Order: sequence, then C-alpha cells, then structure tokens
Amino acid sequence: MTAVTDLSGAHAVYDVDRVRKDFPILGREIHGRPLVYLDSANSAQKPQVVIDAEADLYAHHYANVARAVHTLGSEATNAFEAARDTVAAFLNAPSRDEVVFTKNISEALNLLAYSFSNASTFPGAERFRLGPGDEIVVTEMEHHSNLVPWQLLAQRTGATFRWIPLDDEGRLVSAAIDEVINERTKVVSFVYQSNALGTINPVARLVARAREVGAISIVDAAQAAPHLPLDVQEIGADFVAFTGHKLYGPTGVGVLWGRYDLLAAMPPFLGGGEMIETVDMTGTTYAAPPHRFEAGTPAIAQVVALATAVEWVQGVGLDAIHAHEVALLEHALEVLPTVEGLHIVGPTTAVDRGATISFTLDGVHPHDVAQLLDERGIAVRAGHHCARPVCVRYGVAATTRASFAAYTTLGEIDALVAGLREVGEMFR
Amino acid sequence: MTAVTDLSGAHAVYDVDRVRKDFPILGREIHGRPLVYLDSANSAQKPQVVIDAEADLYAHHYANVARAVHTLGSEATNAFEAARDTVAAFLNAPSRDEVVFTKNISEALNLLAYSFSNASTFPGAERFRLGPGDEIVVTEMEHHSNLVPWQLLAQRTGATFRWIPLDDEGRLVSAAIDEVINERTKVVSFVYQSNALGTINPVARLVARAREVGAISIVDAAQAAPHLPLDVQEIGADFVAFTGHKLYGPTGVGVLWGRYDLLAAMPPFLGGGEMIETVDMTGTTYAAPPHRFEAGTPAIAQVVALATAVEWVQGVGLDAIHAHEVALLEHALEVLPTVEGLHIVGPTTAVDRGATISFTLDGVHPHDVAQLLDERGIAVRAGHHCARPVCVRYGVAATTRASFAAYTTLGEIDALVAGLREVGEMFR
Amino acid sequence: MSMPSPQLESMYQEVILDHYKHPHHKGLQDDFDAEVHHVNPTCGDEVTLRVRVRDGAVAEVSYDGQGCSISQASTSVMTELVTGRQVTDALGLQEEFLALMQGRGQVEPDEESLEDAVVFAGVAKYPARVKCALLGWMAWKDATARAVAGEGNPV
Amino acid sequence: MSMPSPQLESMYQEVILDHYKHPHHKGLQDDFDAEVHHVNPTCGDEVTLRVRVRDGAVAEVSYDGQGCSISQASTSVMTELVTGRQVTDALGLQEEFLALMQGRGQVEPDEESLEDAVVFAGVAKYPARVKCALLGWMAWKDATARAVAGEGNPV
Ligand SMILES: Cc1ncc(COP(=O)(O)O)c(C=O)c1O
Ligand SMILES: Cc1ncc(COP(=O)(O)O)c(C=O)c1O
Repeated sequence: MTAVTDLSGAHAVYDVDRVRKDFPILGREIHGRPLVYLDSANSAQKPQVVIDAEADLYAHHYANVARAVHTLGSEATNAFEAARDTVAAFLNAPSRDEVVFTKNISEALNLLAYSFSNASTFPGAERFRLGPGDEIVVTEMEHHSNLVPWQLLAQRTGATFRWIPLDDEGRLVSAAIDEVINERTKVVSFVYQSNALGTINPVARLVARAREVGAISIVDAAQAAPHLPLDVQEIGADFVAFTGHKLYGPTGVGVLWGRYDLLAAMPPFLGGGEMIETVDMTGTTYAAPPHRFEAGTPAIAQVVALATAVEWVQGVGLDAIHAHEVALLEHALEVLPTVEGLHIVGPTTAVDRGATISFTLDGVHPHDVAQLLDERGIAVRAGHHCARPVCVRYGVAATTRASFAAYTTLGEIDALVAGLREVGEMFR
Repeated sequence: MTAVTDLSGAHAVYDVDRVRKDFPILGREIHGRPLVYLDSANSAQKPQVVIDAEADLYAHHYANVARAVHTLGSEATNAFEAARDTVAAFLNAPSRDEVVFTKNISEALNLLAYSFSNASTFPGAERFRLGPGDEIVVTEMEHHSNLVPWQLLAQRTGATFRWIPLDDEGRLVSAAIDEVINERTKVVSFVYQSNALGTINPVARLVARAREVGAISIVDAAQAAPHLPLDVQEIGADFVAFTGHKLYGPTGVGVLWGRYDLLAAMPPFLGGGEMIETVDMTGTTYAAPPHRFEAGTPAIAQVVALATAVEWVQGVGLDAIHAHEVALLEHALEVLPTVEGLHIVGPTTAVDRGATISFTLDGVHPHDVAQLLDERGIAVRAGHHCARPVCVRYGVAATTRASFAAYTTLGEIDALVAGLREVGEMFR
Repeated sequence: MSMPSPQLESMYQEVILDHYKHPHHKGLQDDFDAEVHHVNPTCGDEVTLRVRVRDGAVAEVSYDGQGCSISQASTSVMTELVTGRQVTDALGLQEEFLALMQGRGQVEPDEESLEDAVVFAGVAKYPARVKCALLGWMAWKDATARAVAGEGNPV
Repeated sequence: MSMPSPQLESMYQEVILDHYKHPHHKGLQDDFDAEVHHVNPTCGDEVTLRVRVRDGAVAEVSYDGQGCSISQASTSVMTELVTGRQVTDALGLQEEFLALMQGRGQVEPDEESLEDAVVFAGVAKYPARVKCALLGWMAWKDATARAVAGEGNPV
C-alpha cells in the first residue's frame, strides 16, 4: 500500500504539507527545534477551521440552546442540532436521535454503566439490570476509561467482572473469546484500536459473539474514529463511542451513539435541565433520546466545532488519511527496530494495527526517553497510557509511545529514530 | 444605591460602554435592530479575551494535560492548573485541591448525588450513605438540575425527598425551614439566587440549620457567581457549585468546590483516565481530590478560558458589576409595572433579589411576548426556565424573563418596556 | 400595528393573529371517533382534539386548547385544511407540514398544497417554536390513527 | 554528547547523569529507625528508604529503588544534602525543594541552601516530572517523621 489513493479532488495525491498548513501549532519551535508532534493518540492538534468555529459561534451566534425562542438562541440551536446531523452522517447512524453528546468518551462509557445500574430501581428497564451471576466482559487492553466504569458497575450490582486476556503479540487470545463471552455475559465492552498497543481488534467477531449470547455490545472507538471509517450499521454493535479531542476537535466533547430502541428504554443518567419531559416536586418524566441523556447546558460551542472537525476530516478524506498513516506505520515499523535496544510492545507488523507504536529502550526509562526527545523538539508520550494492565501483562513499568496522524511526515519518523539513537548513546 | 462605587482604577465610574466593547456579539443586529440581550441568566455572552483564550491555547500551547512529559503537554498542564488556582482564589477556597472541574453545574450536582449513592457499597464512606428514613431537602424554587438528581438519589436509596415551600412573594416560607430541615435530614441542597424568581435565599440561615442537624449542605451558585462575591469560607457550606457559561466563560465547563476532608472521603463518580491511583484488572485505587473526580480528558481549553473569564470579571470588579446591576434592577422594578397587564412573578422590591425578573403579560402567551420582542431585537426567555415547580406554585404555565448582566444598559430596559407596550397592544 | 422592521417579514402575519383571535372548529363536538390530549411540557401548551372519520375521509375535527398564538392558530388552520379530505391525503399534508417545520428554514413551502399553513414557514427557523406549530397537527394525526384503527370509539 | 540545542539548558545536566549512574547511599543499611516504600503509580518508579536519627540529627539515609534518572538522581542528591543535618534543618530543606518543584518554573532556586539540588529546577516546568524529582524527598520526610515519632523502629 502507498500513500497515494484513488481520491478525487485536491487531495488526490496526499499532500501532507498542505494538511500541515491547516494546523497553526505545527509552526511552533520547541527548544529551538521545529515541533515534531508524535502524541496524537493522546490528543490531536486542531486545524484553524475548528478553532474558528468555536470563536465564530461566540462572537456572532451565541446563546443557550433548546430553551430560547429568540434569534440568537435559534441560531445556536440550529448550529448545535446541525452538528448532530453531521455526526450522525459521519457514523452512518440510522437516526440523528441516536447521537448523544457527552463531555468525552469517558463520560459516554460511564453513562452506560450508570444507566444500567439505575435500571435496578427503574420500571421497565429490566433488560439492562445486572446482578450476581451476571458477567461484564472487557479485554485486558482497555483504557482505564473502559475498565474502571465496569469495575464500579460490577461492585454496585454484584455482577462478575471478566476480561479477555492478551497473547504475547499484543492481541486478544483468540481461543478465549468464546469462553469468556458466554451465556452469563450481559455486557461486552471493548476497544476497537488499542491506545497502548496499536492493536486493531476483531470487532465483527466480538460483536457477533456478544449477539449470540444476548449480551449488549459496546465499542470504544476513541482511537479508531480518527483513523478508520466508522459505520455503526456495519459494525453492528449496540453502542459506539468516541471523543472529540482525538478527532482534531475541541476538548470538552464526546459522542455516544446507541441503537434507538435501547436508548429509548434506558433509565436516565444525569438529571437536570433539558433531559426532562415534565418535572413535578413529587416525580419526573424524562425526554426521549438523545435529550434524555444530555442534562444541563451542553458543550454548545464544542459540539459545533466538533462538527467542523468531522467536516475537516471528511474534506481531507478518511481513506486518504488512513492510507497516509499506513505508509507512516510501515516505515516506522521498519526503521524503529534498527535503533539499538529498542523493543516494540504490541504487534510488529502493519496487519490489524494502527499507527500508534509503544516501545521500550534498554537501559533508559521512558520518562527519560520522552524528556530527552522533547529537548530535540519531539513530543512522544511516556507512561502506562491509562492502560496499566497492559504494562503489567508485558512486565514493563511504562513504555514510550509515538503516534501518528494526518499531519505526520516520514521525515518526522526519521527524526524520532535519530533522536532515539542519541538518547540511547547518552545512557550507555 | 447608585452605579458609582468605590472602585479604584479604570472602572471607578462604571463605564458600561467600555464593558460592552469587550463583547463582539453586542455589535450584532437582529431583524434590523441593534441586539438587546436580556437573557444572561440563561447564558452570558463572552468577552473577546475569553474567546481568544481558547483559540490561543489551541494555536500555540495545546496537548493533553497531566499525562505528557513534553513541552506542549507541560504548557497545557500549567495553564490548566493555573486556572484551578484562579478559580480557587475567586472562591477564596482554603485549598486549590478543593476545586473540581466538571462540564457544567448539572454534572457537579449529579456528581455529589452519585458519589453519595456509591457510598452504599464503598468502604469507609459511611457518612455519605442514605437509606429509608433519611431525608434529602431542597426548595420549591430549584432549577431542575438541583432537583432531579436528588429525586433520582432518593429513588436509588429509599430516602425521602422533601422541600421547603414558597410563599406568595417568591420567598421560602420562613417558618418551614426549621421543620423541613430536621434530625432526619442528611442532605440540604438549595439555590443561592433563583433563576426563575430572582430571589436571593437566606444562605447563612440555611447553612447554619443544616450544620445544626448534621446534614451536608450544598449551594447551587449558578446564578449567584456572576453577580455576587462568592466566598466559600464565609458561606460556610460543604459544597458550592457554579457553571462557566453564565459567568462570561465558555460552554462545557463547571466547577464544584467542596471541603477537602469531605472530597477526600467521598467515593468516585465517573471512572476513567486520570482519576485513578493504580489500576489492576482485579481492583483499582483512586487518586486524591480533585483528580479523583475528573475522569477522562478534561475540558482543557474551556477551563483555561474560564479562568480568563474570572479574571475579566475581577478586572471589571464584581462589586462594580453588582452595583451596576442593582441600579438596573431598581430601574426595571420601577418601569416594568407601568406596562398595562404586566405582573411580576417573584419579589417586587430590590431587597434580597437579583437582576432577573420574571413576569406575565395579561392575554399574551410568554412565547408570543418573547418572539415579538425578538422581532424588535430584544432577547428574553419564555418558558418555565427549568424550574417548572415554580410555575405550578404560582399557577402559570410559563413566564417571560428578562435578566441583566455587566453589559446591560438602562436604555435597554426602556427598550424592553416600549416593546412590551407594543406587544400588549397587538393582542388587545 | 405596523411591522416592527422593514427588513423583517414578521412571524406574526395577519392570518395567524386572525386564527388566534377567531379560531375555527374550536369547541369540542359530541359526535367523534377518537379523542386525544396533547401537551407541550416545555411551555404548558395543550390541546384536546376530537376526530370523526367517515368513508375514509376526515368528517369532522374539533378541539379545545390553550397556548401561544402559534400553537392555537396552527391548530385552527389545520382543522380547515384537513376537514373533508381523504385521510390518506390529509396525512400527506401532515407530513409535508412536518417536513417544513423540521427544515430549519431551508425547506420552501408549497402554497398550492399547504394553503394558509405556509404562513408558519417562518417558525421553522426557531427550533423552540416548532413544537408549538406542530402541537395540533400531531394531536390530529394521533387521533385520526386511533379513529381509523377503530380504537378510542365512544360507546 | 553535545547539548541538543544552544537555546536549551537541558534538564539533563552532568550532575544528574552522574548521580544516576553513580548513586550515593544506594543499598539498604541494616541499622535504621524507620523504613518506607513509596511508589509513583503513574510510571511505576519506586523507592525503599531507611532513616536513622540520632540526637535530633539525620544520622544515616539509605535506599534502594528504580525509575527514571530524575527520580533516582534526585534521591541520591537528597541523601547527600540531609545526612548529618539537624532534622528540623533538613525538613526546612525539603520544604524549600518542594516549593521549588511546585513553582511551575516561577520560583528562583537558592544555590546556597539547595546546593546540587538546584539542578532539578528545570523539572518544575514539567508537571508530569515533578513527582519524579520529589519521590525520594517525600519518602525521606515520611520515614523521618516515623523515626522521630518512635514508630517503625525495628525490634
Ligand atoms: C440556578 C441554576 N442551577 C443550575 C443551572 C444549570 O446550569 P447548567 O445548565 O450550566 O448545568 C442553572 C442554569 O441553567 C441555574 O440557573
Ligand atoms: C482507547 C481509549 N478509550 C478511552 C479514552 C478516554 O478518552 P477521554 O479522555 O477523551 O475520555 C482514550 C484516550 O484517552 C482512549 O485512547
């Protein structure tokens, strides 16, 4: 595969320099060196159009949404609801009412876990109830945000928390899937692409198995959304969530997509303004989805800017971005192992793998690797990447991670390799 | 009282024209008329510095916070944590670690309600547990965001949900306070200034009574923060919350302040990245406050811009803003009743009352009032203002509400009155 | 009264105020197949509506209600439009009106079919008002579906 | 190796790499009043540290640990600084170092008192690294408090 794909229009040949021009921060120098930003899996940088979208709303069309009958309120509401249409189309959602805006994907996953536990005292929500004997399944490679909410749900309900283990290559133990997901399983929640390993999971198989046993399936697409087309109808899961700031969007906004019939039967999570149908001191009825799950004033400007980010991604083309990232990945997987003492943690080939690479460097702590790279202008992440069980599994305290995005260049990967060589020498 | 207060510096005489220049949206025309924005209690407009603060972070200093060891991550983290200092100082909080960032005040109040219900299965959190026989107290004038979370908590725990009723003037029935808050009361949560009535509640008395009976006290300061100095030590409550977008800040951010010893003993709410101490597949320990309550990537740019909003307010001077608003309020209370058929819902004098006025106009539905005012460029709100029990109490389906802010002028109030006269005539 | 601004085509056109002040088919009729009660919880607007269906046509619609001029006038206009029509045609009109209202001001109204109801086109730009304009239409659709299904018949 | 950029005073000064490669007081001593084990959960850095206090002074500090060069070198530098000092003076130093680290790069370090520890001043600008530089100091403070309180004494 090459970086040149069958795109029509301006980006027919992927023009990374042109893409880079959209990002003001890429002009920055760090310690006198040009910024080499290889931490996009942590959070992506923002194109100018996204920055402008928020600013424009505040400067010209701002008011609270949903509630106001005046012109500014209507303009803001129309922009907000148009953003819901944009996101629904991006996900190929059957209905715009299946798109719930949250503050990040962490909230989206907690929303599900709390709604399910609220089912125990909520009339008509029997199918979401969990109790002793029921099982909740995740994988050993989850981000803490798709792990702790389910641990807490298990604690609250008495259900059993289980996980599909990892093999030595950084993939799920295939043979374990059908055993761990079984007739007792009520919820299966798993990551599409691992932020710590880069692994892309067998989504179709996991969803099919969950359906087979009658479990609710949830896909954490935080790391998939910026890199792979997300078609919720094709994925076939019950819920799919992602987070705005990793998709070149603003902070403060995430998305939960869910099948309408499920959302409509689910108890509310946060209580407050705009999620109600009618409120009485002695009792309250709740609005239909998506509003039932959007209590209080939403992240209005951020939702609008997220739609701009989605449009930006669609403008460049997700296929084109993906092809570009595959080229970067293949190059990185070739050159990184030439650094003395470097060991990749996770799949070492480009098959079923995203452009996020964790590694260790013999004799140098990841903190030192990252800090010394920073002194060369190169931004990578060091730590357990909020997926500590992965580190435990592979017997390392932490790793260094380089992750690529639409604006990453082959030259930046070479700069990374050169930097790593220097760091290695320094500690030898 | 006059609009001129003992301020030092540029705003010694309150210069509303100068204040208005900070708000780009105030230059807008609506239906060919200059915008008269009287819906600030719904959401305030944003000064340019606040808009720029978000944009500047994205364009020059953006990365995820807390996690990264590189320069951009450090700059973003420093800006984010400096914002916590700014907010802590604004609230006169004894410690910066008492300031928790949420997505809005609705989340802040739900955080408390969920943490309290999580206490039932959380070791060491006995003092937050509620059950049958225990009572949760609010007032009849609460915003739905300070009402529904507690109704839901009562449902989850079996506790009794109670409220302090309203008298005909739009104030709490004084004689009821000591009866409704009693030895069975575990939680008292009330609004500082009502968004529907403008009433300012007897905070000191309510807090003292809650303390007397050993109940946790919570103050919804959403409508107070933009208008009154908020000193959490003087208020003496256990928790105080406000929301950014009403304080001239961005959408997508709110603040929960809580006494450190309480926060430190409370079970977590949302589970996810950065709220943990260490995660294991078989169990997790949680970070100290405030991070325990900030799961996932926070609203980084919005938190930073909220600090800028706080600084903007401090620059103009909250005392000066307050004095200006009192002058507006007194003028409005004088001229509004001169409109034929207009009835104020809520206190009719400026005593213990904020600059938010709800009213009805005989023979004209509030929707029509608001829409016809909009055709004259005047933005007011119509509806139940997310406090439906207040409408029920005063036997109206909805009201029209005009609310004032730092940038409101006396002339705008006169325009409102003229508009209301025209609207009244149209329906006669 | 003159329009507030020359640039503005006011949402409150003569037709709307006329229907609001002098509503058509207001007052519940005793002979009906189905009755419904719909409420807009955000503002308390409400309508009670009765429908009689004969030979596949809307024989009679009557209602009682209270609310803003948009909700009341829209209901009045609706009763004029659907009465006497085949149920299927009337449902087609309802869909057309719904599409107009949900179009955020982007949909061109067809005066040919919607007649007086086109005056509500301006409402579509104001999301908070769309429910007002739809209140009566949704109630009529609901009642008609029940009448056709033979449910809700008075004994 | 040369510095990566002329503009930059690298965080990794000679002193730090020296202490990292040749740590002082590393290796646990048998004669101690208190022992603590501290972990930085975000990166797995850890230190086991022992303190012996005699006549109100820090008689001996020894430790074992693993982690990044900042955490290990900072611990080594700390042991040099506090050993032989009055506990109260050493606690003062600890507070001074803590203030420097929490100063987000705004606090000027005092070389007079902090000596070699001033080389960690650059860390203060990197919030994620502050805990690294503090790991050993916090462990020492904890252990010393226990030693002084007479707790944690070996039997
Ligand atoms: C008194 C009061 N409490 C709570 C809220 C809820 O604020 P938010 O929607 O920002 O969560 C509001 C405003 O809507 C309010 O006026
Ligand atoms: C796979 C995965 N899931 C969840 C999250 C949490 O995202 P957020 O912090 O935006 O809630 C992240 C990123 O931090 C992630 O990589």
